[in-house]
Amino acid sequence: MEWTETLVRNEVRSFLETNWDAYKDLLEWRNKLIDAGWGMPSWPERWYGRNMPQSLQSVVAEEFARVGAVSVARTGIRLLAAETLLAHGNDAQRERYLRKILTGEETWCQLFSEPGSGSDLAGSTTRAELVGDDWIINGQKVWTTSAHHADFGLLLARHDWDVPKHQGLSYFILNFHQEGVEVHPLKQMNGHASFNQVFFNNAKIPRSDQIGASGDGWQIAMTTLMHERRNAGNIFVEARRRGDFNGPIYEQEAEENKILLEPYTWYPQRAGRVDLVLPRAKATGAINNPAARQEIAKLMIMSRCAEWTALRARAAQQQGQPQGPEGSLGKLAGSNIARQAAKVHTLISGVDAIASGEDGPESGIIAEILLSVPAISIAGGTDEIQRNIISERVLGMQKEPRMDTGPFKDVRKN
Amino acid sequence: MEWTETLVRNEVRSFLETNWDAYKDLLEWRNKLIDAGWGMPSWPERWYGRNMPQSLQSVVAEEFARVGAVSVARTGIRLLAAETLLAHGNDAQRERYLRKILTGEETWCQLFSEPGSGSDLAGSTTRAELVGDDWIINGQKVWTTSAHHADFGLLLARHDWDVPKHQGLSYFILNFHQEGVEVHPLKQMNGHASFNQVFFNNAKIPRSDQIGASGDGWQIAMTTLMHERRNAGNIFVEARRRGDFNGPIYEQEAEENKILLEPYTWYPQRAGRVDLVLPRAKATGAINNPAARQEIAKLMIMSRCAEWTALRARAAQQQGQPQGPEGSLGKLAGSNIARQAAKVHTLISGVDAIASGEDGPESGIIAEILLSVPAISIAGGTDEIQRNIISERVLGMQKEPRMDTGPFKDVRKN
Amino acid sequence: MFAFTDEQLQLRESVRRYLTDHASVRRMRELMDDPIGFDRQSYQGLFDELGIGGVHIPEEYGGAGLSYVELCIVLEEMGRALYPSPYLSSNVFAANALLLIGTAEQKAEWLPSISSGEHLATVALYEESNRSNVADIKQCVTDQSFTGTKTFVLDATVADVFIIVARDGPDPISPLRFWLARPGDANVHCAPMQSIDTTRRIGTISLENVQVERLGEATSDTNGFDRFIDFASVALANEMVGGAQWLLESSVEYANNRVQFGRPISSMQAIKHKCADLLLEIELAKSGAYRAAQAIAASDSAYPIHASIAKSAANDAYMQAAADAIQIHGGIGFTWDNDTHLWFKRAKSSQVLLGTSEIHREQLLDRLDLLEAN
Amino acid sequence: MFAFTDEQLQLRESVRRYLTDHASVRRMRELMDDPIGFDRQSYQGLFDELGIGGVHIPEEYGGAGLSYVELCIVLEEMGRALYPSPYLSSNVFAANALLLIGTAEQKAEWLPSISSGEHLATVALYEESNRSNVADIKQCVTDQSFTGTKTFVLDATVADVFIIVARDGPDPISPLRFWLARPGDANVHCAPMQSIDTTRRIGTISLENVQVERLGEATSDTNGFDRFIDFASVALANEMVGGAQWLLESSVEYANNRVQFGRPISSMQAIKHKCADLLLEIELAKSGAYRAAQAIAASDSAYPIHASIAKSAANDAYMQAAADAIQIHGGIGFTWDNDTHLWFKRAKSSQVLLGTSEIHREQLLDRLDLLEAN
Repeated sequence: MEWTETLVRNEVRSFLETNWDAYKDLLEWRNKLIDAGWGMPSWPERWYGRNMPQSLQSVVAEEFARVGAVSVARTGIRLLAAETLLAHGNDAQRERYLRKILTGEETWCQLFSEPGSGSDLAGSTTRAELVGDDWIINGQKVWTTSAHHADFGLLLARHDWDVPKHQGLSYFILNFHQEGVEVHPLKQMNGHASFNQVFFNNAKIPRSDQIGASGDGWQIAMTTLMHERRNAGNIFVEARRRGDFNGPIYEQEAEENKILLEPYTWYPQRAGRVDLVLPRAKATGAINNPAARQEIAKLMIMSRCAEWTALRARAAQQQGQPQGPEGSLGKLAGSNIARQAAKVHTLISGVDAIASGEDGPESGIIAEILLSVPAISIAGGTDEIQRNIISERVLGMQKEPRMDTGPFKDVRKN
Repeated sequence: MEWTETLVRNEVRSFLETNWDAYKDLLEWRNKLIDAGWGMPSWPERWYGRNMPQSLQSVVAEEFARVGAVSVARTGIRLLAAETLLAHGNDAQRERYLRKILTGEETWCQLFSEPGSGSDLAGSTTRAELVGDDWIINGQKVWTTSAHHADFGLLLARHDWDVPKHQGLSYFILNFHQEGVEVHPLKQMNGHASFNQVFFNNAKIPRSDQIGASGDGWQIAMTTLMHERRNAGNIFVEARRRGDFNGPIYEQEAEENKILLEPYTWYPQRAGRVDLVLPRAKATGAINNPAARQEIAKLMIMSRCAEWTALRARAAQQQGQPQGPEGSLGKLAGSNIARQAAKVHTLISGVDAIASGEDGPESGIIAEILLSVPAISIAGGTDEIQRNIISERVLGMQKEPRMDTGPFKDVRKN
Repeated sequence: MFAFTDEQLQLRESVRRYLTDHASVRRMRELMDDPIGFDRQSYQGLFDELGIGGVHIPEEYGGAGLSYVELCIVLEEMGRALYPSPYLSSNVFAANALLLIGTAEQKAEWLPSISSGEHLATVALYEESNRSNVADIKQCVTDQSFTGTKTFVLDATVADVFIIVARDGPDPISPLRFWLARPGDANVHCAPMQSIDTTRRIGTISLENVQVERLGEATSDTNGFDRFIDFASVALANEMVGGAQWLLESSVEYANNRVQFGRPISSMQAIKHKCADLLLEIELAKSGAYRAAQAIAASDSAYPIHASIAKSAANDAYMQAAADAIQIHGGIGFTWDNDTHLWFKRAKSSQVLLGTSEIHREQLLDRLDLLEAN
Repeated sequence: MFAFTDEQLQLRESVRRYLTDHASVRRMRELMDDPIGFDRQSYQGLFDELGIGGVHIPEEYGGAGLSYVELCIVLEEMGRALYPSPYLSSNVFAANALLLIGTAEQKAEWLPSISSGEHLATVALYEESNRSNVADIKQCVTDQSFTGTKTFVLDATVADVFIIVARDGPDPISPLRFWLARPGDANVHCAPMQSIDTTRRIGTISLENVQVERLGEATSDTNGFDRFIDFASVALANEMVGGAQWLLESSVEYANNRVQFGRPISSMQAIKHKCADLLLEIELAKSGAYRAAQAIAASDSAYPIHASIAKSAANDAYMQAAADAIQIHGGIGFTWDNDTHLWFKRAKSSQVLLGTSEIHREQLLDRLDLLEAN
């Protein structure tokens, strides 16, 4: 079928008119959505979708928003799991996992980073050994968001140490509900514990839960990471206000979101809270201090120009122009902005900058900014890695000599 | 003989009382000094010295200064040549060259850097081939100060391309007075031409003018460079004022210095002329501009702290304490100061900053600062090379993987 | 919005091609020693071949009737090529003064000949008192007569007509207005000034009891000067980001070819990361410059904010690019024969003309405050 | 001059050894959850074992009679070890107030017990109005009585005596003076304040109609406050450079051990160059801090200039070191269990106490001007 905007809009509208009811149970409603293919309309028809082009998704979203209809579960990294299964899983795996991802009944997390392989993801040393019909997993993952309430994890582990590092990795679905898996929260310097460490001590994975073939791990992980980058920011997609609508289903949805979004409450502070700068400068009188004015202006200039750069990238993309360098710069710009914002908040607040909790300005938000900003230039790829990527991929500069190309067992590691 | 301060002072004083005469001819006086061993008292007795410890040199200098006595020729890089000959030359070479270095009759320059080996001195590709009793030289050197009036050059050239790069170099004395050597001035972006390019087209060097053995070139060059670093700043040593004294010998000396120091007239501008900042800020009224004040203060703080750091290094050295990191930081500090000074001069001058020559502020000195500062973070080892050296030698960090360890002919080069 | 249209991309392409063909660095180096300092033939080609003499000048005055965005595209390409010509002084600054302030008669008298290249005009802003803040002008016109010396006047020695900025009367708070000094007056004397940037010529003009003609009506609003400076700053900012981009590209190319220690220096993190940071800063500055051009084109009342942002971001990005480019080139980058210094010098002249970043930052906060108050 | 003497180096060595033995990071982490926040036993050992309770306090008042240089050596080592104790508040700040301003009787009454650790004293500087510039104090003493709340008081909840800074009378330009509030007054209420830096405790003290005793004579010069702040800034700057040095060393050590992509990250230029730049900045800041301590020790009249330089340089170096150290450690550096954040937090509290760099830079130019005028 050839989808057009009008066709989509009419079909969704008629579906919602017939079926949407804010007094329905959330699970029941989502199953209906999944069966109708309106939860993930861009997915294949065989797998709960309608094979619709990505570009028409926004039409569906608009119609849902118009009547305040709740969609399938999308928060967190569950959709990365789903996209990975769609791309590389087999039908049995899709059958087993996809529906419950969308209903929200089962939650997922990503088990890639390790203490010894942070910037260098492919340097994973978590060990996978096939014993009979089970893969036996030993090792440790870290920086795992939501592992403490995850049912399943997307696991990257090494089955072969005699080949170069990218070739010896495999990709698995790990069930958290077993003895060999321990989850410990990882407390950060700002007092939050948004991440976890996950320890595997002879954890078991049935052969049927391996995705792809042995050795395909890195390539499959790239699919997951590509979707992660594409969805960056979408993690909060369902957190939008539904102020105009009422019904018990919203409470169920809010409860689900509350759990999932809890680890992310400090993320706005991590970005520096540029929005607070001018109001606070006025309230404290710092706006009249010429030295502070210079620093505030520097921040405003960086921040506005970065916003416009993002708009420029999006506009060019929408017009089908070839991608310019603007798109790859957002993360690095964000680091610079956050650092400058921390500087400015300190300058504005003076000694008040160190008062925290209820004793601190903005109920402790300023202190939380100062203690959270250091994360932004590290999380999701350090500034240094970003600069490598930008210089190589955008500017076409040369790679450094590699010291890790031989069999992985011979590569120097931590 | 065991030298003591009193002994040295008495001996010098008595020598000067008997011999010093500002109405003597400069050459005659210097030959007398050389014969007496008071020109380079730390040198061996056999070679025009008195074998005196370095630490007592200042006593000699004080006594010379007291009566305004002129010393042997020291400006430029001639003493680097002399120290290299003392350390690695043979007696015939010392006999031939040392005296005329000290009398000032023959001037020298250093032929190390090449267009293709700037940061990477050991990557020299100037070719030295032994044909009969002569080394035949082909290639090109660059950044050669004073080559246009040099009689001899210290030349680093490659005789063996089949060994690793540091091992295939040899060290020669090149006579400029021959057909195969061409000197071209190298004009800089600030309009000066302090440096030269030197081209060798079958230039000849008699075997007797090779210093050390073939393959010793790099090691000998290290001696020259070590003395260069030690003497940094001493290049102007003879340029001090002798306002209190009169006599024709001073005119002879001044003439010698004028020629030698001409290429260096813009060096103070290269360093940023911090001395001009406050006077100009007051004259222009920029001192009342709070944004300018912040930048001026930053400069003053860097500049004062850098001065004190140099003093700290010197004081610790004088007290015989182990060398701290302070000593190796001056060059990098100087770059930062110069850059900040250029920023501040621009801020103070506004549009005036671009007016040059007689139309510009301070008779064009401000414009010359802005066009000269870029050199300071490059000349004598770029900031990047400095940071490598500091991180490896002072902080004990690891070296980068090397790509140039095999036979030089197989190493990738420009 | 915010993507260039296909027509705009074509305009950029055709200007770039023209400048590649007619404004090589070799030619520019020849012109640096020339007393005139620009190539009349290639300048005339802008009008005759490219039709960009009056990009943003209405068709009724002989222009192409396009927007400030198209003008800024042209300027970005000229900045990239470091094209030496009176385009900025005459076709942009002087034309802007006429467009923003002139009466219908004045526009009709001057714009067509500026748009066609027949006349060169220039605006004289600087004098002794406003070296740092261009608005601190003290000289004045009394009884339609002006006496004084203006400095840092772009293309002073080749201009056929001057637009003098001076106060309307001796009171130091009288409004700043623009005044036409007709060519050929015996009491007008021009002289070149020595500048570090020989690809952008400046000079002094001295006037003694010269009768001048006020641009616009005596009753016209007194914000004309601010508007003129903002428009000019945006034009200059767009020229600047073009130059910054050239510096980055030439540095990357050099680093990819320059081998030290057996590897291209572009494989070294110190160089790679410097270039990545520079790309970021330049792209941000471009966004600022483009956004400001668009704001002017769209008559967005917030354009003064965007003008401050654009000039400040362009200043910092261009100077950083210039310093980094020399550093990446190493010793060779400090030599006369290498081209980097030509862009370095242009970066410096652009940085100080119409205000350093500090001025624009201070102004930005005032303007944000004003915007909020309204 | 400008090299430490052998005795001074020995002092440094013995303090470092003591702190290594008695003030481990493990112990400090325990104390972070402790309401008192410091270890009375190790603090008492400073007096009993090391004899540094009154390093710079004259022997007649129970001190060691050494100079400000020795005091600053002790503080540098405490800053390096991040030693949590009331040493800075009591043995340095409060002792300084007494030494600089107190009468002979007041010195004799308080300094011996501060030097012996018997009494803890603290100086209360901050209130609502002087968050950014510590000199903007508005509260005042009238008829020897004070009412008001002081905030950011170091070690407020453990101090036995408070030295309040307030104006001498209600006129807003009355001189700032120091006033003793005796312990045990029922109208004095202390409460801890939550701070990001739990190794440096702060609190509020509220006084209501409390009789206070003026430090020094009513006729004594009114520059006491500036002098106090300068001395305090120099002390703090020396503490800070010690902490910055620790951050650099721990970062280099981590980088040498951390392997990514088959090589230690310390072999990567991005990390190497960051550390080299940091070393430079820290060594410059050390020179500033040492020079200022020496100026005070030598009663050099230019010490206010050196104090501004020292605090500003230390602020910037310490914060840079803290940010870089976390960045070099990567994700692990952002975790609670890694020690880096403890120094980061101390860097932040040190940066804002007694003025950010902007304040000190502005002050520096005033002071240079003043020096030249004299």
